[in-house]
Amino acid sequence: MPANSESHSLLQVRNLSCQRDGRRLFAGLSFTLPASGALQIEGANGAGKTTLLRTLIGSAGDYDGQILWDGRPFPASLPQFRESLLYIGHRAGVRGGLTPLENLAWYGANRSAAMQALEQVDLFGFEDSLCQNLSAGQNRRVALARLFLPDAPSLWILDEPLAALDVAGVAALQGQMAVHLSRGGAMVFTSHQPVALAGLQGIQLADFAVDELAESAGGEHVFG
Amino acid sequence: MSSAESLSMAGRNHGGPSLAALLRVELLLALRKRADIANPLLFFVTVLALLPLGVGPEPDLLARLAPGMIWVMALLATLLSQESLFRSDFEDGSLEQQALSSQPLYFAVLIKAAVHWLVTGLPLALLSPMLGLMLNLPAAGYFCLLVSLLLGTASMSLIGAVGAALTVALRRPGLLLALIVMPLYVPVLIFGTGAVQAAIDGYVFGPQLAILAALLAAAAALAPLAAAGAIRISLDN
Amino acid sequence: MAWQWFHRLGSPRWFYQKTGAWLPWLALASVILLTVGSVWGLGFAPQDAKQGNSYRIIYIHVPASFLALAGYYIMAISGAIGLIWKMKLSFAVMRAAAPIGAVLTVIALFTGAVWGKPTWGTYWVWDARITSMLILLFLYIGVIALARAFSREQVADKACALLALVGTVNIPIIYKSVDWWFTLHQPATIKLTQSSSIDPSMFYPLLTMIIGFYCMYAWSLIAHTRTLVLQREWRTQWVQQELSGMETQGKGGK
Amino acid sequence: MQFQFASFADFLTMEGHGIYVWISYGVTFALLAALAAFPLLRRRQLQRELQRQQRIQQRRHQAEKERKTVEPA
Repeated sequence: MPANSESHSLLQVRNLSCQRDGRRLFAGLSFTLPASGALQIEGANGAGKTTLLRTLIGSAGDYDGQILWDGRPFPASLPQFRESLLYIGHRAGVRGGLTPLENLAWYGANRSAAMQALEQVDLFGFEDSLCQNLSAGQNRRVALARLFLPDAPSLWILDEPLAALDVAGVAALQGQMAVHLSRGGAMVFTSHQPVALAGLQGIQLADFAVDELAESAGGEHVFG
Repeated sequence: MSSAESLSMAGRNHGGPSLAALLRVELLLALRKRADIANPLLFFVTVLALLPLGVGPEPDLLARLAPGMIWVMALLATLLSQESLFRSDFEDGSLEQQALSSQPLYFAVLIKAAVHWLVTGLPLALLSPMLGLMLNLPAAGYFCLLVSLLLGTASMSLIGAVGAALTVALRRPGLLLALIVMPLYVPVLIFGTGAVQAAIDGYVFGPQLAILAALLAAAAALAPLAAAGAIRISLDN
Repeated sequence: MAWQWFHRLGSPRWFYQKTGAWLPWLALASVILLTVGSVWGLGFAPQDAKQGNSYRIIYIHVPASFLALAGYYIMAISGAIGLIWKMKLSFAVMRAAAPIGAVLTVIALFTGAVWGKPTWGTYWVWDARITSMLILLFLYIGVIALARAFSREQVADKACALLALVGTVNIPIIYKSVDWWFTLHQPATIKLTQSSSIDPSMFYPLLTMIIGFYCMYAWSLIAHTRTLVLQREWRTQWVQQELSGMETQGKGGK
Repeated sequence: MQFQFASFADFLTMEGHGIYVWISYGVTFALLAALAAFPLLRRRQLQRELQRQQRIQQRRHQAEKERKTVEPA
């Protein structure tokens, strides 16, 4: 499989550097994510994990370097990219005014698939109560239920998916991640906790941090 | 009836819900927050009830003030309700999800503004003849008041959406939103009150209503574009 | 070639070093032109037949109104350039243009109001021009207030640029509608400034003042942008050298 | 072209309009002067801020050096 992966890379990042408020968070980041590949991004708070994810989904414009989806660079390939993207960010994307079932329907699930997914995240029986009346952990699980839908998109980008989950929840999610990889899907995620997945790549953002003092000597960016 | 089922029946791909589904969800959400519908209306009625207490009950004076006051209060009621237009969606992350969907954000904004108009502008306009009665508005003005408010509040919902999108990432945008949006409301206010005044004075008011309709068309074309851009900027905060 | 020039112009450092030499000349030009124009307009231009000597306010009211409006477009265009090409410098120009434009609008409003007293007998008349100026002031204040509300400069830049662009689309509509509203309510009696033919002996001092105001505007815009550049490029070595270098040369802070 | 007023006093009063004219010119030039002064003041402020930070950094370096010379002893 590794021999094949280079030829069929889904997401490719070349020499990426991101900045926030004029401060460079990291530079020279490169990686390749093949089909069935999983990548865990690690780093201290403020190292730029969320900024990296938001750059990968094309929401943050201030970056240097190249991001390619299916061999074609951003931003030309963004529409196709977003067709196959499932992103769950720090804000889960669950509407408080809707029930879990309606929320999943908004993401395109039919009723039986949604019920099944909710059961897998242990929300059976809550499908018709408004999400604003559920706890924070339950809301998080409504968002994660999207991962259990049968026609989930092929690339998952998840910001701290394991946070606020109990032991059973973590096990179920890891199981679903493995299922997704076996289907040929790929994922990038951040996590403070170790995740048990076969073939998991890891990136330490600290390895790509920029030395502020060296930066200030030549530091002059015209654009961005 | 299960709304979940009807939502998914509209069909879609991974890109996002269809326009019809989007409209249905927005309506559902708006109808579930009844206080948000009632508050602008109550504000509208209460403030206009205070007007005679402030300026005195003489019928002639009230009749002269009526078109302008009803219009200004409709403007303020729209403005006050606008702050929450994108707020909850921004906070729960669904706005970000919409920005990521392959469905252009333009339509999402357009639908949000349309639903906002359905639950604020439309009831305000329908209520305005009653307030006209209380303020002794001359009989010739009622039809024009109703039509001008129907057109004008729709434009204001759209224009206000730009301000709401620009300030959605701020913690307390209330007064700032008013400051940004009010100057942009000026043309709508001028032609709205101008139409009603012309109708009361017995002149033709068709041209003013036509201009209001033209403003609405321009706002429908351009405002969602600007608001979509503003949402992308706000999401980057 | 052209692109390279554009690229260099976009560099805050290049801008800072290049414009330093222009400032004294612009300052000199604006001081001379404004002094000559004021003395000419106040003492040597003939009296207006209808309005007497109060019309001499025209020599500051008209240039200030001109630039207040032009300044909004300058602000919006630099904002648009910033949004499209992600050029840092043009955002700085936009942010610098906002307070300058607001001050010019205040000048136009104030002189208009004071002029109104001898002309109409009251300080404030809802004259079309003055009302439009007032709304322009609100538009400026909106941009400034929005800029202050954001904690992150990058977001503030983009949001202000967008708001300025929206305002630009609206300004012609607002002006037309206010004009229409004014003719509806008050059939024009005396307008402060008539666009009809103006005598050369009155026009040349006005022209001098307009050019003087333009020089002054250019000077202010460049000077304000320069301080914004210093503030924003705070971390870079050249700014720190620039600031501490001034110190060793003595008090040459001008 | 000639001076339009008979005397300097006439120039000041401008037949009763003087106060409006002079107030307009005065306020305008005061505001323009404020506009011109702002960048210069701001620059001075930035300079002071830089000096302050440089002092802090110097102090920190010195403390570091002292600590290093003390440790081996």
